[in-house]
Amino acid sequence: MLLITCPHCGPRDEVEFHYGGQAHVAYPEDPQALDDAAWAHFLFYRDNPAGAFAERWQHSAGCRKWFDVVRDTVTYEFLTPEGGSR
Amino acid sequence: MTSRRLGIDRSPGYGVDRDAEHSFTLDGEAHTGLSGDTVASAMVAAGELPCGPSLYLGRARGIMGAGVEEPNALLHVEPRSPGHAAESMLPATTVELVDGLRASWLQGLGRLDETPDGALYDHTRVHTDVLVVGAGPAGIAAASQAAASGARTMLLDEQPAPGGSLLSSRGERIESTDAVAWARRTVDDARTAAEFTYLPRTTAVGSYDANYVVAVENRTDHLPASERPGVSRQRVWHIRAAEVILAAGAHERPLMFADDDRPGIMLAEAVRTYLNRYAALAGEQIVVATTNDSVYSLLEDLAEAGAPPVAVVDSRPEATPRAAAVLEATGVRGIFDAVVTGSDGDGDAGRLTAVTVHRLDRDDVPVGSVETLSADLLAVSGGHSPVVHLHSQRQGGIAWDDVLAAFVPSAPVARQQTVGAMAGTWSLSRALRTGAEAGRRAAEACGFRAEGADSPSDSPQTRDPLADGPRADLDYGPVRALWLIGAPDAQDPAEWSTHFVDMQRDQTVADALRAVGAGMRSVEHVKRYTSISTANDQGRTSAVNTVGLLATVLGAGHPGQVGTTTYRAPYTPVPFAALAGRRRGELFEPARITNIHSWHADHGAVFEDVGQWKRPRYYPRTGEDMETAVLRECAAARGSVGFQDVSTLGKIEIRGTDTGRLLDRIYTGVFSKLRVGRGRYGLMCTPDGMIFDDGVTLRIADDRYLMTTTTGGAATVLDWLEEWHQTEWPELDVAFTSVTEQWSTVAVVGPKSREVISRIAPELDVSNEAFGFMAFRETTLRNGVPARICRVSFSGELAFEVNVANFCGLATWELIAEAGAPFDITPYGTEAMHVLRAEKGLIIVGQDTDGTVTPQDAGMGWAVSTTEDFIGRRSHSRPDTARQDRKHLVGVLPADGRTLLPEGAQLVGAQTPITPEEGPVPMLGHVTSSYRSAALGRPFGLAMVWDGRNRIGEVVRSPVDGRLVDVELTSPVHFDPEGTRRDG
Amino acid sequence: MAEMLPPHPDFLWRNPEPKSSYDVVIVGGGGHGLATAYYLASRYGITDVAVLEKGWLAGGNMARNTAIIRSNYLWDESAAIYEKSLKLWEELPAELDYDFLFSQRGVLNLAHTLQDVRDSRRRVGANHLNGVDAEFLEPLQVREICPIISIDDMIRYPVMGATYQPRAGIAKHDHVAWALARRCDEMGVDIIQNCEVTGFDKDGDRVVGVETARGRISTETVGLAVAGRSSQAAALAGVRLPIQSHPLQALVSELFEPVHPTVVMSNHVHVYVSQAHKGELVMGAGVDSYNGFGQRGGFHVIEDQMAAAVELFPIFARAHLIRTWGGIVDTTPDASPIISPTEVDGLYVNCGWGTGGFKGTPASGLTFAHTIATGAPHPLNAPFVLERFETGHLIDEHGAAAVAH
Amino acid sequence: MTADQTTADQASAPPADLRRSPAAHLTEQMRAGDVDGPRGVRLREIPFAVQLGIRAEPGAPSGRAAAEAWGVGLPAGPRAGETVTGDPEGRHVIWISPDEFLAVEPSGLAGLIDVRGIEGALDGMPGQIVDLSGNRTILELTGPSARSVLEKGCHVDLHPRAFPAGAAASTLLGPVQAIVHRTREDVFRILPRASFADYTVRWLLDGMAEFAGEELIR
Repeated sequence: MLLITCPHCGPRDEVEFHYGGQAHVAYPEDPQALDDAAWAHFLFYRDNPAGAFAERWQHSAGCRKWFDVVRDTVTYEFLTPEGGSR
Repeated sequence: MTSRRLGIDRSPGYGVDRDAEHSFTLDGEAHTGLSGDTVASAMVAAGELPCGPSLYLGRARGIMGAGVEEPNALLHVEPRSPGHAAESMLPATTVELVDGLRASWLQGLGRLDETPDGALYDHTRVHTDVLVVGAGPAGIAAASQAAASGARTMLLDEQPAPGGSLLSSRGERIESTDAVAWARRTVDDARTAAEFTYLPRTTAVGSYDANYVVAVENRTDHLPASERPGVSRQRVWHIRAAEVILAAGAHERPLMFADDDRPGIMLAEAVRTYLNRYAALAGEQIVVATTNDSVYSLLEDLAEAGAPPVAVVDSRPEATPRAAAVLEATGVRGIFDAVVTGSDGDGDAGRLTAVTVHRLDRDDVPVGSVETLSADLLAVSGGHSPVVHLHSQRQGGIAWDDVLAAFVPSAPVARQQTVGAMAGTWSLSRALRTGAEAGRRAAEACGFRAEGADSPSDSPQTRDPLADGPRADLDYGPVRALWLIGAPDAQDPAEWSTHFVDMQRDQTVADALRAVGAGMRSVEHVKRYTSISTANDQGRTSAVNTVGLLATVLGAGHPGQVGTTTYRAPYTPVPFAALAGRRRGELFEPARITNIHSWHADHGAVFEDVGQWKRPRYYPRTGEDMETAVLRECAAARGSVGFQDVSTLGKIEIRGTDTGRLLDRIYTGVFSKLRVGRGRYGLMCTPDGMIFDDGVTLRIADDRYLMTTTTGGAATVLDWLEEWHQTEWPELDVAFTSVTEQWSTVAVVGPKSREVISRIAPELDVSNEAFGFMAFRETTLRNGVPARICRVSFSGELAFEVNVANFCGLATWELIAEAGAPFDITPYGTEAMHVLRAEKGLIIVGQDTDGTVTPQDAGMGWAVSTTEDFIGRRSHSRPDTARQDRKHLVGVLPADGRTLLPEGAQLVGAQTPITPEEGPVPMLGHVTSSYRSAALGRPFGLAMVWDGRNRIGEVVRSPVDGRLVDVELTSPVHFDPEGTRRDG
Repeated sequence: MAEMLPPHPDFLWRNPEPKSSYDVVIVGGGGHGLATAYYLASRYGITDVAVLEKGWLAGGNMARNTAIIRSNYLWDESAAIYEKSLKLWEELPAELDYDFLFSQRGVLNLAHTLQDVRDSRRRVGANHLNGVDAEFLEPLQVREICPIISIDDMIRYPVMGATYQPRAGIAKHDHVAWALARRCDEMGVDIIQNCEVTGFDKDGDRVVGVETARGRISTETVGLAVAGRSSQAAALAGVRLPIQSHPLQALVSELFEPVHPTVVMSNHVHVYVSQAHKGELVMGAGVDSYNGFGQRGGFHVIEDQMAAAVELFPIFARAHLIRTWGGIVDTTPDASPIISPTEVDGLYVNCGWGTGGFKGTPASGLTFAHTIATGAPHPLNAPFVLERFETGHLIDEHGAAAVAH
Repeated sequence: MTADQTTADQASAPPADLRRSPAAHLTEQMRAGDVDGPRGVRLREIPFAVQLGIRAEPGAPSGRAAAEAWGVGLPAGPRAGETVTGDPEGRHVIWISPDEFLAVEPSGLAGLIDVRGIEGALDGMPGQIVDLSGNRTILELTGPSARSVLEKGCHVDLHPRAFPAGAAASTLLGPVQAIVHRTREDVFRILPRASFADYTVRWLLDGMAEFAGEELIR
């Protein structure tokens, strides 16, 4: 049960959150302009580091806000515990 | 057998009440014990050490430990209270005696009770500043300091009383008083602090990220059987602690020698525990075998109890000062540079009768002539292993300390400290000092200052044992660890097949060596090859011994170079039922109900689980089966009027000047151009282009929409909207609020629905001209309830949806029932709803679609914008997605007009031979929905079929119950394709 | 007295020093890597093979899974490869001359909702036509197969039926790995433990060697089979994979007299359970939500499955959890594996088996060996190449509501 | 007449005897579950409270307009140590997120509150005010053991230092999402959504049962 610091509500148990995978993956400005390979990379390819990972969480049982954090995927330690609100 | 229970003159008996006797039966035989006894201590006091035989080899075994380390003595325990289930398998050393207890020995295999377990279990979630695990001297000292500071402090301990190792001691004094009394008093004093919680009989079993510790409390098993309504038998504590102090103690290791498993061979610390805590003398002719000084306290205690050992066999070359002093004081014979190499026993129970002793040469090899000592008890100490489990579970480092001959914590865990024997501190005074310091430090870290602590404590965390200077304070003296003790009659360790390493798994040195011989070098491999350390004692007596013998065999410098296997939660076994807690029966998971639920139940509805919701599936009348009831309900809706509780549909209010723009991206269709006062059906796709939800959205005002979603999709869609808005398009002026439960909604469906609506909403002009399809109106119902009425239809019939404030749902339902009575208005459930919509070829997301279906596949290209760049659009032009011969939604009609195709039935070509034994049979698709139809007078269905739209008219086949049924592919719209009924 | 498991062979494998070059290097000494080496040697005659393992052999997911074997998958492509796998399982004990306790005790996949029932019937129908043994059972039939399961109507999610695959079952996972390793070793394959691959040498777009903790090894053909490290290992060669790694936990109880004769899986309430040969209950559930390489997950996931287990199997109330652990599963967007060439010549990847890799071990090894030996996919893994993510021709096993694991 | 103009009276009070609150069917069980004394705990439903969902930022004009219309300022949030404003027995506002609030009037004076007028307060501004009076119900758990009952499944720290009277949080209670509002030291209001009220009451009653008996001595 991770302890995740919601930037708005403070530290809460993991079960209150919904995981959102890699952060900072923007929806393409003009999807129609992408070729199939580029679109496939947007749809399906995400970073998967063993170590520091910028990722998204939503405080789904609380304020329902999405936020980004950097977490170590090996130690599970939050490296930016305060989170950055989006 | 004579009683081995000692009087107060011979033993303090800290843990038992000599005046309170309990009767119990073991394997059907009557026994007595004292209040405070475990089953094991009662049997030791009765002079009966043997327990059940060993798992595979059937060797006689006896009680070997006094706590959770016990590998041999396993019990099946009959229910202790009415309605409880029997205990499958528990160490006898952990079962507290209660009057009337009935138990039997097990042979390594547990037995599950088929009786439903009526006992209660619960969970609690608490937060604390400081959590101390273990109420031994170090833990008590820590907790007492933390509590005195005002910090919220919790102290957990597996035993019924505080004291830890002190409960096994005798004559120990702390602060000029008896140590056990000190422990009790200190904990009692701390309990006067408002923020202190002491939990006895509570074992911390798991330690997780961010100081989340899971502990299990035994609450009632030690109490007389009684009805205790609402009181849980066991409670699982979920503790989030700012600071954790682990003071979990250490376990003694046995020695591995030939026939080291006889009843009568017992850990020295266990012998001492039985003696001092339970006033039970485990033997009369006692030999002690050791590699360290810890046993000399036992020697003193035995002497004081009037039962001095015959001899102590000590591996070390000469007596340490401590050993020498004790031997002199007690007159016990010390045999140094020596080792017990074997044992003898007799009788069926194989109780120990003698041990053989050899001298050791410099390479730990037994040499010289054998000496045989008669003995009925051999107390062994092969060293001590700190209970590093909870530390290690948090990835805290451990390292081999060659001086202590133990794996000890070497690298700290953030916001955790380890103290006492667990940190390799055998010395009482040092444990007390470091414990108190740890308690102060933890409190300070939480912003609390202990009284009398004049300066902030320094902050050494876990020390590096290898760098820790002179070790003058080591109470256990130097250790001469012995991992391979030669057998008198076999030189090759590979033949040592009675040197038991893991008693519970019946695994020996020979077994471990066999693994090495097979090519295995990793302790993980040896563990798996042999199963050593995998039993429910979690290898407490075997794991480090295995590492030690591997290190010796492999020529590793010391056990640290072999390393341990990973320590895994739980520390001690936890009943499944305790972990389930209250999540059983009606509390297993919420059943969501609508405001109208009671009416449905009262009218005999059969319910269907849709997500967490309970929805009426159909309402059988007396004598009706589902088929009859559903045909009747459908006929009513098509012939006159029916009504359905559709309150479960998701509803989301959306407001903002950019709402239309947002919806154009979220839905495949265009919503920005929807007129105020009207609704429109929409489909949502994932970025991958697949349908994931649908529903009708109303435009209430220029900047205000009300979206409806599927029942199961409500939460997902709201999250979806928030996610896109918050993370991709925060610039859009939109806001969302779930109003699913703000509204109760009743669908009124059928040719007579307009008349029903006109009766309940007299102020409303319900004519088709004034109130067209997909329009909605606000009005006040005849009974004064405000309502929003929409003309939407999921059946092809003239239909209305009446929305009222949630808490008016039942009254409104009843109003509709009354107004519809002249038309024989009929309540219908999800099954009839499914039939009615399928007759019209309308999909149910999640039934007719499965996450691989695009709008085009579903024949809903009409709902897809060709101009707006909605989510998923780009995916529709990928090579595979753009194919024209993908699976399409079609209708299916069994050619015989009678057969009801099972939903899920596969379809194959008419000419395709059905010979799966010769290889896969090509399939055309499958039936997604299938029903009997009152309107069509025949069964029908929907299907997803490869290139289906271009096969309409084709007859294919479906295997049904072992035969092949001809099935005609048709348009998905089976009923009223012209849509003549929609407007009544 | 309980019966001991059959003894292991006296000798399993050598512990050789790595040579300076091999025809083929398999990275990853887990089940899939060993099976690949085994089939390369036994079916394709390629024996100059090194299997490089960074830790101890079969110490990753092979040591951590719940050992369920079945082939009752929905989609044709999945059914084909998993059914091939099951047929190989049926041959392997004799072929490897090692009793790894493959027990075809059947697997029940429970249905708890009407949609579960539809999906189950659909899958059974497809299985029949694909030559996979399967049947749909009504609740009473479920109880005949597994008498301890509760089919009480009053529980929150009553059992509404199940699919049953009689040929499915379990095996002893460690033993499978050792059986493969022993044969590989006998055929001359070098199994090299404690040999982490730290980089790839490339000549243009071709792989020409691997850098390891024990020195450089020349090779022009490399197969990656490193579940739990797939993204990292591929990245060393500059290859990006559509993989996300998650913790997956499992657990066991103490040993019991036999009570549970089959394997039961319930996706709806998230639990699956069998009773292994020694007598312990072996259980698992779903993955933890977040990316993680820590080989551990959240305790709430364990508690959830305990609640489900006690609800479904009231007799388990007083069974005890004695050990939990976690693996790292590499998940793909469509919950189907990737067995594929890559953009780097000579580099092949076998990954993304999610929670279901154990059962796929033999077919994974066979098709990967084929792909490596011939440079082109075997018909069975042709659908499972990386191109599918561009064309959109996914094999979407979660979309199909098929059962995980 | 456009739909815009007819935007309803739906929030004005319907006839009282036609309303049925989400936990009404459990009234008897709640009464029977009451425990008196030093370990006491009682559960009751506060039905038909007026509740408005507000989506607006406190500092923005829409936030000010919403606060003015309701008559109570919007709380600044947990970071500022303010999660509830106003009088818990009268009009108050519970913080949900930086731009989401729940305005509550527990006394059931629905007819006296101009919900429509308040909803209109944001005309011409972004944000949202929505009548949510039926969306959640209010369960009130009172007594010395109330905190212990909640701790059987509440994920937030309910210690008075962390969660004093006057605090509220959106969290999980067992498996149910709920707002927990501590109005006094031993009075907690739990606001589950209406469909979860039945389960939540049963869950609470089950958790209360042990307090009717004697305390187990540790």
